Amino acid sequence: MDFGVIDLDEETVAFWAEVRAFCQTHVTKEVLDEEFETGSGFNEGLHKALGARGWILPTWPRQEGGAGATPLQAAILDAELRAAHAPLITLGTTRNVLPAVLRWGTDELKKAVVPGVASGDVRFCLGYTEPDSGSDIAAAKTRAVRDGDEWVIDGQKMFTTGAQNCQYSFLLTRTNPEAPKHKGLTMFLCPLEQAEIRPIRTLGGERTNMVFYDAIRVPDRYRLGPVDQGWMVLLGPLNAEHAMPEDTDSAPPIDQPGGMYGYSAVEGLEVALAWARSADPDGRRPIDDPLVRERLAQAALDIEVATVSTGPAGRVISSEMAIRVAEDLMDLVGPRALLPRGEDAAIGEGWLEYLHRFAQGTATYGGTTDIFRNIIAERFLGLPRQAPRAG
Amino acid sequence: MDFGVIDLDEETVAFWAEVRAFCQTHVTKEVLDEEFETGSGFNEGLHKALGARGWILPTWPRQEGGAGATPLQAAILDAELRAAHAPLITLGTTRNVLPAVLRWGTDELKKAVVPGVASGDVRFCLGYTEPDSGSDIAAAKTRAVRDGDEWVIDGQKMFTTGAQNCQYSFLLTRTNPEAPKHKGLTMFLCPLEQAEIRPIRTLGGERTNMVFYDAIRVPDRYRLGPVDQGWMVLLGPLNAEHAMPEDTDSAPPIDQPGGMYGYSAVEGLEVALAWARSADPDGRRPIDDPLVRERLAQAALDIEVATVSTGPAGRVISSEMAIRVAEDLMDLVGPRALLPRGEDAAIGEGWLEYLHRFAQGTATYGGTTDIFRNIIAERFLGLPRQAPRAG
Amino acid sequence: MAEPISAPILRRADYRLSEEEQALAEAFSAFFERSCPSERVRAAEPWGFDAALWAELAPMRPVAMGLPESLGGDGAGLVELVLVTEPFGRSVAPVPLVEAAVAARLLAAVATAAPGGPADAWVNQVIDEHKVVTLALQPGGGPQLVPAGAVADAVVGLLGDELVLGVCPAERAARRPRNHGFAPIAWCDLSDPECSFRPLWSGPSARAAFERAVREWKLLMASALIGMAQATLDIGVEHARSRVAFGAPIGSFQAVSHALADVAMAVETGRRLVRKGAWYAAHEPDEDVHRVLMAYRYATQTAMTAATVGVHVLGGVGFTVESDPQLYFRRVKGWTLVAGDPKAALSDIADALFGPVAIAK
Amino acid sequence: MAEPISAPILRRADYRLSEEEQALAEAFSAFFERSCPSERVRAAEPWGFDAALWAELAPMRPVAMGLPESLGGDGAGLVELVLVTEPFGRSVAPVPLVEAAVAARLLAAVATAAPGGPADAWVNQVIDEHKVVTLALQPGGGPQLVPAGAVADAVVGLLGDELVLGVCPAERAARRPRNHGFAPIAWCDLSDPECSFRPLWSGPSARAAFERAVREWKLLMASALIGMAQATLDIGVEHARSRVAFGAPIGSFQAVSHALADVAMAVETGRRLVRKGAWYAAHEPDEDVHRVLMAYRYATQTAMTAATVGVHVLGGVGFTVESDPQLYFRRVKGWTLVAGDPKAALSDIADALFGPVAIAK
Repeated sequence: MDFGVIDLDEETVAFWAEVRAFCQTHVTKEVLDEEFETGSGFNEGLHKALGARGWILPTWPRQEGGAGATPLQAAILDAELRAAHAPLITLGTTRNVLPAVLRWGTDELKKAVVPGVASGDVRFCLGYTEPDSGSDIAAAKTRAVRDGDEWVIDGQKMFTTGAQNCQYSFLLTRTNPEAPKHKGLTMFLCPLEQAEIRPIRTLGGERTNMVFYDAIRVPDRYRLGPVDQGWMVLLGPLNAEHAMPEDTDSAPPIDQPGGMYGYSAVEGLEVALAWARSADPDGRRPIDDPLVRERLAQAALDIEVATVSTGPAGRVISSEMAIRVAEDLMDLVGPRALLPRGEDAAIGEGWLEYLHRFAQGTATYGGTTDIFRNIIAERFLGLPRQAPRAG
Repeated sequence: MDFGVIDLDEETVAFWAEVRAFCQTHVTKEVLDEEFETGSGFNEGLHKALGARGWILPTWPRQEGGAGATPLQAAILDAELRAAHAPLITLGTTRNVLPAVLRWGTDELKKAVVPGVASGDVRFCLGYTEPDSGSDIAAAKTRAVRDGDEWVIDGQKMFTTGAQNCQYSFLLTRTNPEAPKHKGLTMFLCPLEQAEIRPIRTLGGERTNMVFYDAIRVPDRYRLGPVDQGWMVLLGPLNAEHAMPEDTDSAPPIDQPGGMYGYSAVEGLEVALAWARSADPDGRRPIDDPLVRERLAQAALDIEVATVSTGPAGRVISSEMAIRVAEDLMDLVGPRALLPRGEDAAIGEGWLEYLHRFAQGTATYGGTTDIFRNIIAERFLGLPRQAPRAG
Repeated sequence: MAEPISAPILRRADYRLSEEEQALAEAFSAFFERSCPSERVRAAEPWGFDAALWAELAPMRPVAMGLPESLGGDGAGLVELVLVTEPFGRSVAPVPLVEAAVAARLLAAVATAAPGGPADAWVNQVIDEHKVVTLALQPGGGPQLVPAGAVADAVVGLLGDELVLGVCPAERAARRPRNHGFAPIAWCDLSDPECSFRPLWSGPSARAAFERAVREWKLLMASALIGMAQATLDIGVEHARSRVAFGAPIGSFQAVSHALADVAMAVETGRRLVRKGAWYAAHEPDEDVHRVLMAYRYATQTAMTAATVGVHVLGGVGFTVESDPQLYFRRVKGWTLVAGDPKAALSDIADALFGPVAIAK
Repeated sequence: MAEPISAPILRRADYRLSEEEQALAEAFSAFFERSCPSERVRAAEPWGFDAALWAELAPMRPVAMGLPESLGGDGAGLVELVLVTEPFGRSVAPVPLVEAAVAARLLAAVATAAPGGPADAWVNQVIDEHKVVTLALQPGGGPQLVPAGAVADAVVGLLGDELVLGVCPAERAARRPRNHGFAPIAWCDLSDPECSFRPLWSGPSARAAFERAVREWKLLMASALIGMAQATLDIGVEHARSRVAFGAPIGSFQAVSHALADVAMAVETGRRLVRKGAWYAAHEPDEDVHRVLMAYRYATQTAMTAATVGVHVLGGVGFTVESDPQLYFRRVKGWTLVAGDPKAALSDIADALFGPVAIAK
């Protein structure tokens, strides 16, 4: 056990200062305003500025496009960018897919895309979900049919967040419809030029996409891993997204407030605390009311619980915490909490109003909380698999 | 809609007074002490005193052993007995089974048992659950095999509450092990003389029983309904126990505080309120503390929610309400709430301590709350039946 | 002040609707279902008002019905009004029905108790011209967000012990903030000279009438919330029946079916609380006021849970703006928080049930 | 006073046990598993004490280990003690381990800061003779229920600003009430002349030491509660794997499996809260005291939920006295409520995080 303050060497202190300066320069109010407007989770200038410093893959050696950063420095970078609300959804999906490209891609493919990933010119999005398959990822129906040295891909994907800003989709296709559902899948790093991208907007304000693959032709070199063994290829990125233990254990052991999805609730509590500490014209402060104190303390406890949680449990706990905290703090703060960013009288620049909407989505990202409970019941508790028969 | 005060005619007012006097005479401290000690849900003196007045079946005509009471009077009787905490579990199971006896029993059988039911000499208990089948009632394995004009019954039942005070068990047996599980069952009004009864004690302090039927022989006249069609015979009492709508709609429309299982929480709130209104040596009353007020108000709201709830939902809501209210009021009242009935310093004669234990069982009686949620999902919402495949 | 419970209470507990009540509920259900599909709700975003819909609704006299016959109303009351606001909530119609109905009843109370003032004319305008008067829910001066304030022809509120009515000037847009629930709320200050608030009635009766009006708002909103919860439940059930995952309709998974069952239980129970609250408020007003507060508190929780479950059951689709559950999700919070923290109802319930807090010795 | 959160906090978050810590946890797990099956817990009902078990445990020095080496202890601290009280809780062993460990540490603090008083001898008796000293959790005079009071050789408490120690007379049985948790609680009054309370230490440091001791009790109890929750989870999982209903193991129904998954999540997370709280309390005592309170509050809820789920998953059997979940159900509430309303921890957390309430102007 160790929760001590980490001694920072000079280099790391300097790195930290550099990161803060970077955020001030590149994560400007304009960038944030644009992000609140577009919800795209991406800003090209910011992304390329990260690439220019080697911060897209910070722990990689400089000669490979990284910054030679220590894991601790990389964690500082991520925490600062997150605290600054930098729009980095596409950075996340790109990083998530990269190990699969490195593991399964041909040398030719890697040579073609990896330097661009590091520089920021090449980005990846996730092409799993379809209109008829969400949490049940392996039920994908998008077809890939071999035609000589090419594949013909036909199908439709939902929720391909960032597709409009990416060059490739990490695409799940069905190559053998006769095989059991996990045995007939093949993965591609599918170029997006030929695909048709249609925007979808969310309650949380994010932009995501439907992507139509209408008989597009993809050379075989974009295939990742063996034909019909796509599930194996997919598992790495999927487990990372599902926060399975092997991944979290390798992360730098830094106390991250709020856990996986709860960092936005941390800011919600700060907003509510600032409100509670403000005196009304009669000099009364909400924070002196026992009922208010108890609810703020409960929110702080909820956030701390999410902070210490980990793995799939952390996914569920931090998501449901954010939903609960958003709802209760909004109630506590009252009518002005209804006003969104941009309204003069909004509390905390409308953060609670945003959080209340945004938090809902976290219960679905990368599989619903129900799926994560299944994972915990089956893989951690050894309970029998649930699989209902239709009525 | 009508929630008005019911105008009582003179006869009903007199009846009410009679009931109150009866409770004072027959539901004495000794009776209650004995019930807390034994947990048997039955007191022979009380039960026979009820029978003597025709109050076991109060709405039946006097000449058939009833009291010719109106449904309103019967409801008053039940409410007063309940408020007095009269131990009436066995009265409840007897009444629950009687309609099935009347519907399916031969004239000979009815003649033999019904007058005794009315007088209090004959009581029925429920013989459904087995060691390997609880909520899945139809999985019962207790065998009944025909042998001439008799049946040989072999098996074991769990949770036959009141068996030690009953003459008959409303017994679910399997007569055709080859048929689908709902199609090979037969019901008996099985005399208990030959059965071996072993007590089981519960967390709530109740006594229930295991009942062993070891090749006992039962004449065919004790069979209820057709062979192999026991499920149909069972459904009436089962639906009544499951509070399916047809039953509650026929009950007198009287506002019953706390709903199906919540009446004990009503008393819990009264105990907590009395505590909260008592001043400490410095003159401070808990009820003047905003945090205490909020929790008491929440308990009152929870109880009112259970009061208005109905049907299978009422089962779930009132049970889970009682569990929640017991837990929170116990916390609120503090250490002295730990002391049981009989300890001098106990709060409210240990009612919260008892309620906290007792309430747990209500989530299982007559099928778990999970089963009731299934019923709501399937029968009321029309969702497909859940039926998992083993992993 | 009543103890919450003592046994046995000899009151009826009959939640069934009479034939007339049933007909009324069905008529308004049919209207909102026919006239206000979700496309129309979307079309009224972000400002939350559809003047044409209000005009279509007017001939059914949903506001006039709640006023006394002596003033030209139809003499119905709260029991009938909750039957109207439930289908209204079910469709989240972009019309200020709850505010208009409640404020009109308050004006009618003034016109009855203190005739000869401006309330008389406003009652007529409400009935004949379908003008919208709304209610400022917070007593006293200072800026507050008033529900339907952005579309109301007048605002009634309580300033000190005085009921006042004002007409805000034309540059209303500046006062109309964008908001979570896409509701036509507006900033209003009862002491703002620009809005020319005029006294209607003063004294303890005026204050009591105002407080009753706020409770009536909560009651009618509670019924609307139950309607909103029913709607999201229906959407979720429909989806759970048809959507297949892992080889089965998702409604066969208890994670889905039990969540929906919990909502169904709460909706049905909440509806009964509302009806009971309405009956008491109509027949025994100013007594047992905790019933309305209980119905309101439970309805806010039920509707919020229902909306959250609705969004969740629909999965990723539920989180898109094209889905209907999110319409409800926004409005459950957006329509109610304007009345302040819904949990504060518990303290109000405590006051009603347990009496006031003793002064510290 | 610290803000709850600000980003990024550069602290390690390493919950892993060192090899020594792992060995310690395993040794005590093995002891309790071997020496205290549930039959032994039942055999100690209703008075909740097994003197033979206490004697068997003594050679492992679970109390002495938490005392400084300078006083004859083993120089371990809270981090190690929570590793001991978790398996203790898992077996709900009928021994006063939490109280004895905490009170001994308080006595050691007195013996260190103010040597020469009776605390010195008591520390020796605790170490050498395995005497049980317990802690009266409520400061001040008047009757209170003291955990382990019925089996303790002495009681330490705070009277005014003075730490006092008393030995109650022999007719202890009269003071020992039956109770929900079958715990050896006893009535005790620090101002009762019969118990001959004598001063140990006084002044602000004495008060601070007392308050620290109460927090330590909550910390060690939090760990015990996590052990109790783990035990009921394990029982529930085992049952859900084997019990068949409707043709399948009940653990394949999400109503069961998700309830157990929720408990599993809370147990693991609660364990991490406890360890983090213990680390802070050991390394940065008197700062961040909210962490211990958070661990305690979360552990009380987790253990109560786990026990309720455990009883429920076992169905009718879970409700019988022959089942093990009910052992935990009784003790979760019975062992903790003696410290007062667990929800009050939220107000304490608020005081720690947000500072004191301002005096009304």
